[in-house]
Amino acid sequence: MIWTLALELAYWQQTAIKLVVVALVIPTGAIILGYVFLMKMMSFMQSRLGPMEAGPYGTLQLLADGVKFLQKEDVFPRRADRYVFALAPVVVLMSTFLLYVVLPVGPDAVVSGLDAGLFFALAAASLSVIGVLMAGWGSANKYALMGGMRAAGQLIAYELPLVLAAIGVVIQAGTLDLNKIVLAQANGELFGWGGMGFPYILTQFVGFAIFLVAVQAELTQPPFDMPVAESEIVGGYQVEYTGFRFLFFFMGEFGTAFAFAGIASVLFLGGWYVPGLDPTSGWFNLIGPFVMFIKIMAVSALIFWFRFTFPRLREDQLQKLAWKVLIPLALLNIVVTGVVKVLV
Amino acid sequence: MTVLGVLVAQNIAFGVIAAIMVFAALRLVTTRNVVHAALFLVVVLGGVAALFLLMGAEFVGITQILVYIGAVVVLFLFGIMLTRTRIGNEEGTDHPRRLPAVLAAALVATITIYAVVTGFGDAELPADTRTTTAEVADSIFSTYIVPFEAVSVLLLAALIGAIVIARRN
Amino acid sequence: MLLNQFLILSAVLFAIGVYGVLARRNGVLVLMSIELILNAVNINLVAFGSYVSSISGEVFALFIITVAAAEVGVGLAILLLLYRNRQSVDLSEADLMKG
Amino acid sequence: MSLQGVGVLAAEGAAEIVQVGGWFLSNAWIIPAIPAASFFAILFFGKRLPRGGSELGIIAVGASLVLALCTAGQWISTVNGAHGAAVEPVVNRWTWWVAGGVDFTIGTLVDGLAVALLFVVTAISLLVHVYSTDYVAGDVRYTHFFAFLSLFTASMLFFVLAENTIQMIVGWELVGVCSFVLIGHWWEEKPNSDAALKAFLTNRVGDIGLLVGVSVLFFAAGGTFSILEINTRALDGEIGHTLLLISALCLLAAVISKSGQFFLHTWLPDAMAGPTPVSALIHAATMVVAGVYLVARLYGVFFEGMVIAGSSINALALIGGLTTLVGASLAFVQNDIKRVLAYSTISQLGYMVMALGVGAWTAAIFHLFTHAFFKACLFLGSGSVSHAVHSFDMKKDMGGLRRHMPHTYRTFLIASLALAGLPPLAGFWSKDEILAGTGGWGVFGGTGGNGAYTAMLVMGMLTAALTAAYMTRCVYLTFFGRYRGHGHPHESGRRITVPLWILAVFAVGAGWTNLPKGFQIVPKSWTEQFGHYVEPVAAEHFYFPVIAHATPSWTLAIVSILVVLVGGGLAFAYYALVDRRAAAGGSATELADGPTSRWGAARLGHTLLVQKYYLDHLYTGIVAKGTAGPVARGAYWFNQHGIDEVVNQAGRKALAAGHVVYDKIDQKVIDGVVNTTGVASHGAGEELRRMQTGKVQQYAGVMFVASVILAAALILVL
Repeated sequence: MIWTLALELAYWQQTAIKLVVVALVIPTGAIILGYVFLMKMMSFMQSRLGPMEAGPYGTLQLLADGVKFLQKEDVFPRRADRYVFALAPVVVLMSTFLLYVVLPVGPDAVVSGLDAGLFFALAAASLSVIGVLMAGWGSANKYALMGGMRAAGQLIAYELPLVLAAIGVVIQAGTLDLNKIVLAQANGELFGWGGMGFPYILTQFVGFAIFLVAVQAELTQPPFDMPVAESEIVGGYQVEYTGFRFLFFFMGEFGTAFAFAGIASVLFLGGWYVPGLDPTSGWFNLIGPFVMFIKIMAVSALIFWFRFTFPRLREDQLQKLAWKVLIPLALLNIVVTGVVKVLV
Repeated sequence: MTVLGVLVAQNIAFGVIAAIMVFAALRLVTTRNVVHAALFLVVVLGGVAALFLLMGAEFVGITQILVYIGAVVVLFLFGIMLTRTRIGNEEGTDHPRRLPAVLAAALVATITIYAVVTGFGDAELPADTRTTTAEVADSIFSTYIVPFEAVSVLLLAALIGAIVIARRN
Repeated sequence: MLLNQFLILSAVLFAIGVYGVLARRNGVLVLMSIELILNAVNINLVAFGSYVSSISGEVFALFIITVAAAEVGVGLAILLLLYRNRQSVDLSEADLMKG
Repeated sequence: MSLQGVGVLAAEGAAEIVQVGGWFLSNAWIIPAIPAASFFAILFFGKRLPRGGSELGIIAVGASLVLALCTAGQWISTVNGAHGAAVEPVVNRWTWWVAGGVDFTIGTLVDGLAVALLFVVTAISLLVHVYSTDYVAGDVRYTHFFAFLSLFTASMLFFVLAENTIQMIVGWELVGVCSFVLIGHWWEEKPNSDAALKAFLTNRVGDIGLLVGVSVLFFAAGGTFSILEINTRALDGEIGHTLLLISALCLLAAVISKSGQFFLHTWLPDAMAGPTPVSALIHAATMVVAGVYLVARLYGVFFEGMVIAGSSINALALIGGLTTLVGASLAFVQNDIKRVLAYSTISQLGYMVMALGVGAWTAAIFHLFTHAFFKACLFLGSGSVSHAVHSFDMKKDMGGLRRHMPHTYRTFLIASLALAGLPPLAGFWSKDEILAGTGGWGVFGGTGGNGAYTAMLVMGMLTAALTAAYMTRCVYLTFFGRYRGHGHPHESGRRITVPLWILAVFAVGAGWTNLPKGFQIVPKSWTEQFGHYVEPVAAEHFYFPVIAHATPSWTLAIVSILVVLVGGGLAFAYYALVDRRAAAGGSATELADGPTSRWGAARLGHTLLVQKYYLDHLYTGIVAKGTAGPVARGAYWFNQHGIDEVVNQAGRKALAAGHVVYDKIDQKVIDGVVNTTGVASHGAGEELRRMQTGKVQQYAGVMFVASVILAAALILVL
């Protein structure tokens, strides 16, 4: 056996480290978002009291919740399809995990810099539909099935505007590689002045708006939360889930929100780049994550602001919004971007 | 990573993926639970995507995930759940007499495997066959522009056809 | 990697798909088996493309994926219509063309 | 004889090829671009304009006409400057897209032929536009109508200017679509939408031929779609004769369907369901000549592929000749004035195709040119009549209109005489040139031509007599005798009569552009002007073949005039006689059916003609229904009616025979044998039909196993 041992080990080490980082980022992101936005921002916005007991200012509340979930009994409905029921949350969470594989937080700080990174992210996001359908069907519950079908219809309908909104950026940058998109923005010039790069939100504001609305729907949160609407179908596809399986859904939802906020900041806000610095500098591998974190929090604030302020739409209004407003708008955006790109 | 010029890691990966795929494919055609069949199809399709990545066809692999798993299987699940929602095994998924089918399949397998074994022997795939998205795009939009347009028209026709067929009244 | 390991795997999948197409009575399951066959062909295309270092194999695989999506759409629409008319997707009952 | 002709021309043929340019010639793309722009403008803004968008269409087509005239002027001065040398067509091409290493270009090809067609299309389109503002005034889809007139004009001009065969296909399909839309303009009535569908579907048959032919030519010519290159290579002998023949035959299929040639002509009379201006523009003057134009454009292919030089018959000439006769004879039994004209169009298109088939290229294009004017005039005239009497039925609702509609009557008469071919009207010159071009006259002492196409000459002569007769019938029924309709017909307005008069002037004058060479009455510089500017001069490695020109003959001209006079005179005398008898107390319906109601043989012929030679029955009854039912059902039908019927019949016949011999031979033996045979055969039929299970998967299984066995055979053998 002629192993090139050192390299081989480094390869596995590298992979292992990356996996651990990704595995850590999701719970961390979920906890931060859940705490900052769900607990605190919502209580301020809706004038309610947030949890204050566990830890100073209630900082440990989510940890306490997590421990509570893990302690609960793992319940299977009697007539449920056990394998499908059990696998569904894993599939959803896996889809979330895959999103982080291509999300760059620095010039080299990316798990796998795929050539078609953005495409991969969108493909990975589409996997969660399977998990949701599995959950809805496997629970052997009418509400769950209805919720699952609603969710699947919604996810498919809003995947199109999501992809189409991103295509405007792709046309402008001329690449699907997320890191190259960041670099294209870093090296861009604003009216001939290269001082702060060229974040694509300046030209792709329509795309950005569509992207945010579509993300909102992809996350099945208000105002697009019909799949889990408690007052209509008592929790939808999540109704039969308890304990750590429910925690998986929870983590999946907030992890996906975190990841989509990250992708949005890469596509529209210049990613890990800070104006005024050399984008090729190795320092960005260190400060990039923090820059990204700030931008992700900013985008998340927007996403959750919508969540806390808009009332729920009706099912038909939801489909109408996607097919009659967002998709035509996104197509128009693509056409205009393409024409301008060719002309300029 | 290479033993006597053979890529070990890739071969192990291939073995694992192939085993999973064959198992899932067999279950797909034998299970009597339609939803399980669709989920086994997901496994097979995912395996195919992994094989594409293994052969360096990154873009096709990702397309496989996006279109097949993200759309086609979801369509299947939708179809199943719209038509019947029973959990568990169903009656009448298979023909009572399966021997002719087994024979036909065996015949197909024999002749194709015989053909590829005698035809290609131990031909090696090139070690680095990674293709970039840009190459695929260049090829589609120059050499294959006419088939591309034809496919787009076909998709439109299928879209209209599906709506017309499935529409009530 | 050998070219043949891909080709043989593809042949096996193809044969399994053929079995599924012939032995299944449920229309949805038959459609799934057809997908299996198409994917076996796709593996072949990409493998050959990579063997001769040509991009054409991948391009054709992309076309087949597209065509398969169209095929499933129309196929499922037909099955839905069948189900609506006969409350069943059993293909052995759909024999109006019997002579 | 033909060899001699070739020799003479080769000596005349210029060695050098002159290259030219000019603003109008190289920017001809603007001509179709203007109506195309007007199509979109009318579509989007037409309804808001004070005149519903018609003004946009008229302005656009008018601008195109002006440009076409300028282009023609520039072309004429260019040819004058070349002093008899071959003039290179003006080609401008841009790369449209690149696929598979082949450049797909888009561009314009301007030569004499294109210029002539540009003028015809824009001029007639403009007149039809003006005419339509009155004719379809108040229609619900007025704007829509004008939008599609614009689109049609643009498509036809695009087709005419096509630089390569792909563009020709695009233009070909576009005019087909416009024709479909406009035939079905009043689609609320079932016959109209049926007619539109019929036209469309019949044309699809030929379109397949066009696609296949163009593809074959592409590969045969070494991977080029360029019309000039294909022609040049065909003429240089770089493409094998068999390939040329195959592609020429495929293209001929397209010609047959689009130009209403025999056995696919049935859609054209039905297309009269569309508004009359549409019939005038699309189904008389322009679109239906697309097939003729296609042949003329790719003449190298046809000339070599069909061996036009020096033979006495070929597919092109035969189809054309048959069409002239079929069209002319069918025109006799129509009561609908537009249908008479439609069959007449078929017949005249047959003339053109026949002329191309016998090598009289210039005569064909010249006839196309003159025919466009007088046939458009006739159609618009019939529209004017129907506007007045609210019907198209000559027998029931017309008659004696010459007193009520003097302008329509005069123009219609002029155009009819032109169509019948009386000198000095346009139709005479072009028809005579075709007759001379057949070379069949050689048998009777004339000279020239590419071969002795005597059969074509006979067909042409017969048709000339028939044409005169049916046009006399048509004019007589419409304008002479007494008025049989209701109400008081009155002359149409200015916007209808002015275009009619303009067209009538052309119906007289268009023929003078190409007076025959030996015509001693006029100065020599007046003769053959059309041919001089339109027909390319052949040269080495050029796109146009060396054609042997026939010598015009006074004798032929006189004979053809006599034929026309006899045909027309007989018809007129007959109708005048019947009319007088009808005035004396007979019924008006006896008018046309006079002889047929008395003579059995004539009645048979009449029925055959009324049923249009049963072609429609053939198509709908056998071809369409045969293909519509799936093969399995066909097999089942055969099973039930074929096998079973034979068995049953056999049984029954035998049974009957048994009864006849019942008294003489032992009844039981015979019966037993007969019944056993019957039962056995019946059982065999039952067994056979069991193969048709209708189960898809069994079919699939058979398919898989069969293909595996085939593959195995291939692998093991090879």
